[in-house]
Amino acid sequence: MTVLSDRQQLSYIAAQAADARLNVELETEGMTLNIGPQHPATHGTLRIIAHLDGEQVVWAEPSCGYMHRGYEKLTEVRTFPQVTTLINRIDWLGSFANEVPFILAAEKLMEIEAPPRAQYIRTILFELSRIANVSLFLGDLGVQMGAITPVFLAFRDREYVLNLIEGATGGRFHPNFDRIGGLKDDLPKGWIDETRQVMRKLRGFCDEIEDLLFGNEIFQSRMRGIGVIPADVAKSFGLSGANARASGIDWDLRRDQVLPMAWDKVDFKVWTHPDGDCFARCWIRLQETREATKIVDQLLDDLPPGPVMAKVPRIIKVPAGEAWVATENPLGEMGYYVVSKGDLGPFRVKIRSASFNNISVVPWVLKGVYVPDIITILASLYFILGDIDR
Amino acid sequence: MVRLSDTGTSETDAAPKALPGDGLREGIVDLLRNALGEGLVDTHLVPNDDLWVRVDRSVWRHTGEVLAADGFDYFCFLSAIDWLPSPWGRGEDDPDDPPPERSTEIVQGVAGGETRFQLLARLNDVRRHVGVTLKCDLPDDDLVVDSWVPLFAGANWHERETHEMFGIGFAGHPDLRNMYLPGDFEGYPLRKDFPLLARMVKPWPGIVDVEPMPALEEEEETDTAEGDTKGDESS
Amino acid sequence: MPKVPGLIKGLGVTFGTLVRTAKEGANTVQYPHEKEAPPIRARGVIALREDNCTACMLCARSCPDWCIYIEGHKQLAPPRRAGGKPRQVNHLDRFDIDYALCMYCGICVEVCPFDALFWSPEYEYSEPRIADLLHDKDKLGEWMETVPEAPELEAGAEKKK
Amino acid sequence: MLGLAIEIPYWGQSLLRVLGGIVAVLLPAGTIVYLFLFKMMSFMQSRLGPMEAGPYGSMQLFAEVGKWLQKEDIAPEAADVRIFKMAPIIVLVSTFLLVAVVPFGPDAYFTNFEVGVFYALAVGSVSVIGILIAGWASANKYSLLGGLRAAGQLIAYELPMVLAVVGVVIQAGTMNLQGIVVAQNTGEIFGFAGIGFPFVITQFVGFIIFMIAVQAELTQAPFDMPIAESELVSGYMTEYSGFRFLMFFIGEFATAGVFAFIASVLFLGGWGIPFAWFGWEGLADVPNWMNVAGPLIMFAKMLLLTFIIMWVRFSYPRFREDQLQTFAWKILIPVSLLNIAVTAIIKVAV
Repeated sequence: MTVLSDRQQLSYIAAQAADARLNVELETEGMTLNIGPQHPATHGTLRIIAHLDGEQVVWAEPSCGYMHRGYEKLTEVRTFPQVTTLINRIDWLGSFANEVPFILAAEKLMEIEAPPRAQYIRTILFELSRIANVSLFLGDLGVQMGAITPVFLAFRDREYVLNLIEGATGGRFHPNFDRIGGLKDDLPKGWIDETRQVMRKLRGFCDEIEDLLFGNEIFQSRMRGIGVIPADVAKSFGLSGANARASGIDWDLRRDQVLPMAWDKVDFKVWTHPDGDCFARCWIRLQETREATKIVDQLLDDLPPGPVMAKVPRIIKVPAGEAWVATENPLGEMGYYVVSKGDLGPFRVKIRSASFNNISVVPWVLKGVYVPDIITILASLYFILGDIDR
Repeated sequence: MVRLSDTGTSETDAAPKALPGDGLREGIVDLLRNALGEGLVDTHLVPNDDLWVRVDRSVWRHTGEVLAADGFDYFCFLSAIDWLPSPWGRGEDDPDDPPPERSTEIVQGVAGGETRFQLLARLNDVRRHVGVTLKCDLPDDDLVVDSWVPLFAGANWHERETHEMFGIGFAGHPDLRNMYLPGDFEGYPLRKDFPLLARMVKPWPGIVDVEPMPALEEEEETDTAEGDTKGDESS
Repeated sequence: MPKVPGLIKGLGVTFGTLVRTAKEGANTVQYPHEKEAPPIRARGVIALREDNCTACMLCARSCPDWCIYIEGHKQLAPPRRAGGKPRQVNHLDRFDIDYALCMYCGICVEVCPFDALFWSPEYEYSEPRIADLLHDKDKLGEWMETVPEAPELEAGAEKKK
Repeated sequence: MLGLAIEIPYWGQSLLRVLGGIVAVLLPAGTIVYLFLFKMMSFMQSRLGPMEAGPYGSMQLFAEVGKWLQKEDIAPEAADVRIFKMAPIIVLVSTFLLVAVVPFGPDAYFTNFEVGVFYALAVGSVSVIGILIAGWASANKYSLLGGLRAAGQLIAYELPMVLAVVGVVIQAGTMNLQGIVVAQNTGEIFGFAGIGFPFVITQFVGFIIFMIAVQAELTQAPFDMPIAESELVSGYMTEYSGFRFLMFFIGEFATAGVFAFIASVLFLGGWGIPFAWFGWEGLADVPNWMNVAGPLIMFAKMLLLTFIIMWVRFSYPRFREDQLQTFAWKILIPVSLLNIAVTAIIKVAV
């Protein structure tokens, strides 16, 4: 790959040259370390084959497919309403967010639009699933770095968000709440007040995590300057979401495209960071969680009254056509290229999941780092295995 | 208390930029037409929404180069479409019945096409906030196209996946091993003629119908919809 | 104000949590002894009101996982009005849901035109043997007791017809 | 110098010492595990920890031990079985060796050794051998990396620990731990003898360095790279299960307790109370009841110190291996050398 001639690789080559003199005398040889598929740090079953020289990585390659479920094939034998429940399971931590781009693509083909109240509730639930997803990331980050407490705090506060999602949709992890033309149901009574309280708690959680983890000097010394991904590399690998924004790419699909969602009606900041290292990626996510709580609060303030379902036929047949809709999911750009032939089900769905692209940078970024940094970098890139393998 | 977030390590231009209009996408089409000439086969433009461009196989890599030079340096995805209608349907056929007649006519979608397999890729311009979907026809007897890996490093995995799932070759790709499936797996799962076994191993529960009344069997084959009578009563 | 070192702040967070847990109690519950009630809408298990079911097969056909098995036959029922002709109705012989396959998507409950299927928030029905997760119509009928009333809707919502 | 009220024959003394040693190792270990690992950690994570076995889960540890003892003693096929099985014993033995010189009261000690400090620091590093051979003999790459990391780390932190203690030795003028206790409790600060003269006051830098080094010696976060469950699964312990894992486990927490004992002897005045309170002149005046009260005082001080050790452990993420070495060689060792120099100058000058 041409983009490899970067300072990171140069520094590795220099280190190799320095070691070479030693190696001649000591006759050392490399060691291949299999990290995964069963390993505490791989969230699921990603396997990283790392060739080590001492504790330094010579090359590393992820091996996927331990959780390949063939969703693109499965969608072809399902009807449009049946697909929503399936794609919940791609990124299982931010599952509501997975439904939205698919439903939007189908709506685009049918040329209908959800009523405003449905758009608002969709956006609220979308941001809630972002909070649920990223707050777990913030806690899990601690575990990857050896701090055991943050993950419990994260689970504690994510629970509130999951309760909200379950209270509204009925599904804790797999809401299946989105319908073509709107939502399955309106919000239950008391939900809005509860959500406001939870958002306040979540902001407290963000402060706690910042004090406990991000401000910690050990944490910073582990994160800063590690796993630097420059902007041009990030773009050529198609990194998205916080990973791209941490490299200074100011690109957020919530702001930068027109969608029938409510993001254009709220005021929020898209954070970017010039460094592109592990710390930048994690810090961007922390800030995004804070922004998400603010977005939810604003949307709750001006939630319009009205129906949550547009008029759609009972049996949904999507007219022939092709549509691409991508949204800014918790993990990054998640898009569906839906090809319909006027049938009950889609003809072909290409699922562009964020983690697949985000993790494809791993062989590049892991060159020359130490074994502990493998874990840090993987944690900061933040992948969900279901999102890689689909 | 001073928070990290207050230290302002972030720099951003938060103001949303003006959304791209027609002129922008038409400009892209013009640019491609000038650069590719005959290589540009067809385009489809939905104003203020999206742009499809179908190019010839011979200029596939060149298209990428031209677009990358024009700011489309964000690689989104690369995949393929098999336009053959599935010979298996949704797997809901009754195994006892004779197999139903299904159309085998290949009808391509947006921006047309001539072959069964079409390459599908998307590039974004993150500054102008515009994307373009590229398509490319691949003849059945020679499913090979130039690799994009020298242009976009991210194409590496996507081309591996496409190779594995559709059997499309990529000339110049460094390493076309399988990503998901075992190395000795036979067949290309995302091709339409590859059966989905989960839908083959057991018959669809929906095939079963309510058994008609023995006495009235010859009288009429009742439809499921006529079961409504009882429902009306109870509701 | 000088910046407090992050190391000290971190210790403060854990100690603060320690004190809060000691004073206000933990955020966890001691599961078998005390249980958290799931929200009303929680999709725990599907309950069947057998009287309403007409064996129309809609749910079995719309199930993405093919996990609903229905068998039925037609029979004569007493006439609606005195002196009328006996009606032909569908009688349900078998209604099985295989919870080992079920994805809890709720499509069956939604498509049911006769209000025969309901969600119950009950969740404690795990089984040591996978075959026992196939609930037949009697067991599905038992869940009917646990089905709650649908919750009231938030202000601004449009009433369902 | 046995001034006990009752005469005990030599075999009886030996038996008592063995029993006492076992109690002195296992009791702190059990207390630390229950109090800090089970309860304090859980509370810091807003949960309750084990609650089922016994009141407030107090019998949980016995349940765990019972579970471990029942497990099969497995060794990997490619392991060097004899050495593999030996490793946990070596680790545990080093803990028992350590506790041998800790004084718990005027007469409540196992041995009164003139070079007690020297001995303690020496046997403290025996566990490195156990860990290294555990890592090597497991025939597992994670174990190997963990073992090597542990060896590098323990050797690197042995030095600051020794150097931190040298300040105390200079000030006390003896290497006998009993002597150090007496020196602290008979001392006075500018003529005020109300709190004795615990060396933590003058040797605060040494105390901090000693505690950091203890943290590293115990391979507790932020220095737990040899175990590093997110990188190396469990480091050198990866392949161990059953009672051999139990030995590592006891070794880990018992060593924490013993190091806390030693730290309290060196810096916090050990078992003693300021002798001025009761007008005792020297060790000979201390009455017999201190043989009972002394261990309790020691235990309280040990709990205080292990609380800090565990608190840090549950709050911090871990360093990287090279950062750890940098920290030891470039910060801790120069600082502790400076501390020795300053202490020595003041000692000579005063």
